Amino acid sequence: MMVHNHEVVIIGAGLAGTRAALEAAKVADVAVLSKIFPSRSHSGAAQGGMAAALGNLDDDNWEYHMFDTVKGSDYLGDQDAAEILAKEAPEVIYEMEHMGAPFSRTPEGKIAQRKFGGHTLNFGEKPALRACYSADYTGHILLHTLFEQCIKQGVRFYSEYQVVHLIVKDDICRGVVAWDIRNGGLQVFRAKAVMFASGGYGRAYRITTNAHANTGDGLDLALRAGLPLEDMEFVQFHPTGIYRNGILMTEGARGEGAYLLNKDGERFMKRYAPTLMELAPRDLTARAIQTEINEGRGCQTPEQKAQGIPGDFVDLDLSHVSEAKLRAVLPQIFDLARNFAGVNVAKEPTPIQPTAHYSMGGLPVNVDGQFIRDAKNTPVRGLYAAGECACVSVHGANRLGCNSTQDATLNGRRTGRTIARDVPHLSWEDVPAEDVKAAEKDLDWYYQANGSENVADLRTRLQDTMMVNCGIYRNEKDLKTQLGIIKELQGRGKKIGVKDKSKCFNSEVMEAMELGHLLNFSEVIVIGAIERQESRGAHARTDFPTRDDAKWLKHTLAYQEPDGRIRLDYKPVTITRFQPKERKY
Amino acid sequence: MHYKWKTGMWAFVFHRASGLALSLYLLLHINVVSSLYNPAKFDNTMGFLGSPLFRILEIGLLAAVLYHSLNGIRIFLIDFTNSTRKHSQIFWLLAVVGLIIFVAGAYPMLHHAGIL
Amino acid sequence: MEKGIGSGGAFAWFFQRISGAFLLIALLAHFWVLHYASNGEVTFQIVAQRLATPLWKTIDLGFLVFAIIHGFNGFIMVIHDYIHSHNLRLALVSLVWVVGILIGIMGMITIIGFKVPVGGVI
Amino acid sequence: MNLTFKIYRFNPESGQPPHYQDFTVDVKKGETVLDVLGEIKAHQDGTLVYRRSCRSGICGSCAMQINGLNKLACETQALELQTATVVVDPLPGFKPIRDLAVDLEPFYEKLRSILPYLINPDPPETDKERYQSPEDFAKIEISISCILCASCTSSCPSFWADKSYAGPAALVKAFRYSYDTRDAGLRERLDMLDNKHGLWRCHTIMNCNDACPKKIFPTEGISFLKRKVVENKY
Ligand SMILES: Cc1cc2nc3c(=O)[nH]c(=O)nc-3n(C[C@H](O)[C@H](O)[C@H](O)COP(=O)(O)OP(=O)(O)OC[C@H]3O[C@@H](n4cnc5c(N)ncnc54)[C@H](O)[C@@H]3O)c2cc1C
Ligand code: HEM
Ligand code: SF4
Ligand code: F3S
Ligand code: FES
Repeated sequence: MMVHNHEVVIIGAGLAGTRAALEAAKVADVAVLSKIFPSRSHSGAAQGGMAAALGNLDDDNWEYHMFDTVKGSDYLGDQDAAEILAKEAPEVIYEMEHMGAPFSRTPEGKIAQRKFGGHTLNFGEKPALRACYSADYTGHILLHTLFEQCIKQGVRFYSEYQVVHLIVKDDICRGVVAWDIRNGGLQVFRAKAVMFASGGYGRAYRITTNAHANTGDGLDLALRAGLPLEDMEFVQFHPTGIYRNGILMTEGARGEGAYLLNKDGERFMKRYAPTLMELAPRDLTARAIQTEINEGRGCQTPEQKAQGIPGDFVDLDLSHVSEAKLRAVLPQIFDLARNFAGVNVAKEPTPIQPTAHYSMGGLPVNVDGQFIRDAKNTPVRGLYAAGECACVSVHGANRLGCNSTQDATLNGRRTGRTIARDVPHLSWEDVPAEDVKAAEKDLDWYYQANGSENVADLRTRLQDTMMVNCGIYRNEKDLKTQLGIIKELQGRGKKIGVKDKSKCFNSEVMEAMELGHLLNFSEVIVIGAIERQESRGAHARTDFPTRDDAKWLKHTLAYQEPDGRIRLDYKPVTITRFQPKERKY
Repeated sequence: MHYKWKTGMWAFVFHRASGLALSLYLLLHINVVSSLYNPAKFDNTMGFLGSPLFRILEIGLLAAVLYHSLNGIRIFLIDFTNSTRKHSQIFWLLAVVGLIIFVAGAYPMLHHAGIL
Repeated sequence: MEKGIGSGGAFAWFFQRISGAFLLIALLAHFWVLHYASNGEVTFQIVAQRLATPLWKTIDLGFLVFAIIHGFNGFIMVIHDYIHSHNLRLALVSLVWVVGILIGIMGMITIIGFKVPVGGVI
Repeated sequence: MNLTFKIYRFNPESGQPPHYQDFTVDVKKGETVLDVLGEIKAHQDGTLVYRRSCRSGICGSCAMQINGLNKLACETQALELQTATVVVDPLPGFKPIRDLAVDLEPFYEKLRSILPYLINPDPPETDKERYQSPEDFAKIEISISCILCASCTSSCPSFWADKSYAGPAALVKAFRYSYDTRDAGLRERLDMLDNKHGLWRCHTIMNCNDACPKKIFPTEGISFLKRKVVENKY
């Protein structure tokens, strides 16, 4: 088997991976592995912006930003991490600007900033202008700028290489095994330092803003290597995703006066947030929509109406806003609704439903990006992580808008620096033969899978049921049902059939592998959610509707035992400046 | 490999074809004209070329010249006046202009040729 | 980026446009004179008469040179588009040059060397 | 509504020449060509290969030829094509790897060759941002939305004829950086591009403008650069 030796191997080429590569490549030989071309990474989908208290348009300062982040996290965020985020964010933005990132500008020529949900001045007094942006494709310009800087520095990319196995032995990470998608072979990447930057897992849900590639591979690879995941039960839902596919309809639509209507044409938000109406916070609005749907007031498609099935979406109506204004301020809305719902927003309402958006949990790391393997914060030698796949934890139980592009870039940079610092002291370790064998056996299994189960159907079943049983609202009964379903699907997953036996670009095998990942870490999400008997941030339990700091102000750590069982452990939250308070806006 | 042909592609292919055709014609033309040193031969050739058949071929030449020069103007506009987005409108506008000139030019030619 | 043979290509591009503009004017004049000012008859008499004046000599000379360079520059552009073997390209481009120069000389001899035969005109 | 999808199939391992295969799919309003491909892969033929990721027109993975024109499959409503048979081909001009996936390495190679990053030897004046007016930002605003989908380069007949031609996407990137007021690399890039495989291979054929899903109009940037070279030289 081909063996590559690179001092540093980074898995993922989104904001976190490319930013880290730029730092590490200053001192070491770096390879970046990505299962899709770097510029295709899902970071490019971020629209809104990147938070930093530059104060270009108001009296912002980093302490306000830190406070908002901590409060937004429902006090589950680690405050040392939030402090670093808020303090270093401006520097990270300026650095991006110096690299050439084209930010929108103020009339004086400074970086322009806009308001975003949950970001305030003076500890909640009034909205802050904190999100740096570039029109409505901020993530795109950041990702491309970093990718191009990597080209400048000559960073070595292995595009369309899917990492399938993480090699950890004696608490030392020694490299990874990757699958060359184009040619079908496995290759060993031996490394002194391995970093995960493999992004989120929205694909565990049927309705999601996330890309097809966001299948949480990194999480499962770590889990299988005996390493823990942190706070996986916290999954953020965005209120307005286009019906059936979940593509994001920006909050801006409601900012411009869109109504949310149920099947009776009622502006139902008056029952949930009489004063703010449609402009209530994200989690509240998402829950309101879900309640309408759950209680049978969702809008119906003609087919649903004909068959008497209750509807599963609500309408986002902009038809009362003038078309000229819409075209001027929300040009993208037109394209999105037209291309993905076949709807003209100036004339008809867009069907929408809440959509899985972001994973607050992930691979536990300390503020330097070193992988932590237990509640005592013991680092794993040679293993690092940053970005959406990691849990520092800045976002705690709920992430604020515009904080995750910042988290990915900033902690990508920090982690890259940590790696640069550590590499001279790390040594080349042997790659155990059994790891290579295991990876080969695994791949062979997929090639030989001749069962009767259909990968796409199992995936759809998982995604549909996660939506219903482990979605916006949760309760013990549904969660347990879901655990049963996952177990069943895991069993059926052993009987799948893969028709494609080709070595060349075998995307059927690829999807089958991804299904394995989805099934594995989804179990962790559900078990974490069953155990956490409180409502905090994105985790809303109808049977435990309040936050319980006495019992649950702690991070969940989940391990997969060799027999496949999930074991939970807990870790305290770091609290420095801000004591937990009730979260009110 | 195949790709749907749109205005720009047609315009380009015709421009290229007409340009090459005109260049070849130029070769012949210079050749013919160089017989000027011999008045008799010249008039002879011209008489031959003045036959109705060649008059009609000459109309083809007119078409080629017209197309090539008018589309040359279009290329000019695209290159020097940021008219990329309007390139097909320009094309059709010039096509109309070209057609008018063509008719105006072809009529007397056919007339001379004794066809009309 | 791999550099192609020869100079950049900026001159060829620019010249093609400049000469095109000139040709546009010259061609209009040419056609006008040929098909409208006269009665559509092209006889030695008429052509010779025109060619005898220095003004026409200059105009026709410019026309000739520009047309040849424009046309053959065009040929070279086409060759650069489709021929990627270095040697073949060199050969074809040289051929175009040779033919262009020959035909140019031929044309010039005709125009400059032309004298109104004694007692010929009118 | 039942539509026939005539899809280009090719697997180098099979020893078979490329061919078309027909699939019939019941397409509903709102479904994109990518949705249809997904349905075919899930329930008719798992061996169908195509690239996709964001399915919202931002990652550039799913560019392919649909009914003879380059498009993003995920942005193309299948019913709006208004043909009973939809012909799907890989991007032309690149080597097919398998089915609808093509080898994009030449595309990236061209991108790398035009120095696609900010070139500015002078350090920023302050440790804060370099200033840029909203008007100057507006000059590059369209070009920064390029998602490197390769639709344009793949649609360009000049690129089909000369595989060393930089192509519209790389030229758009060269424009994007060269016309950024913070950049000082214009001359360096123009030197690269004033070449037999550079700017002069563009004959304003305009396929690229129709193909670009982001409505970037690559020819505009290319014209700017051409004029700049001439301006600098003559
Ligand atoms: C629609 C949308 C809008 C958003 N808007 C905003 C916003 O306005 N502001 C904000 O702050 N945040 C926003 N976010 C969130 C934010 O964009 C992401 O959290 C962040 O960009 C994640 O970056 P990343 O580098 O961690 O991962 P990604 O960019 O997702 O990159 C993951 C990388 O890992 C690679 N990879 C994964 N698995 C493997 C494997 N097995 N082998 C090899 N490679 C692998 C992938 O190829 C990819 O390169 C938004 C998210 C979405 C979905
Ligand atoms: C009447 C005015 C003319 C104008 C305005 C004009 C304009 C142009 C322009 C702008 C081009 C460049 C096309 C490109 O780069 O894509 C061109 C190409 C060309 N022209 Fe002309 N031209 C004219 C007359 C002629 C004549 C009289 C000839 C023949 C001698 C000729 C032969 C060619 C050839 C062979 C090409 C190359 C074709 C190509 O590159 O596709 N042109 N012309
Ligand atoms: S310019 Fe347009 S078509 Fe070309 S790569 Fe960029 S987005 Fe795609
Ligand atoms: S299609 Fe090609 S030739 Fe020029 S205008 Fe576009 S790059
Ligand atoms: S899948 Fe990303 S652009 Fe179509």
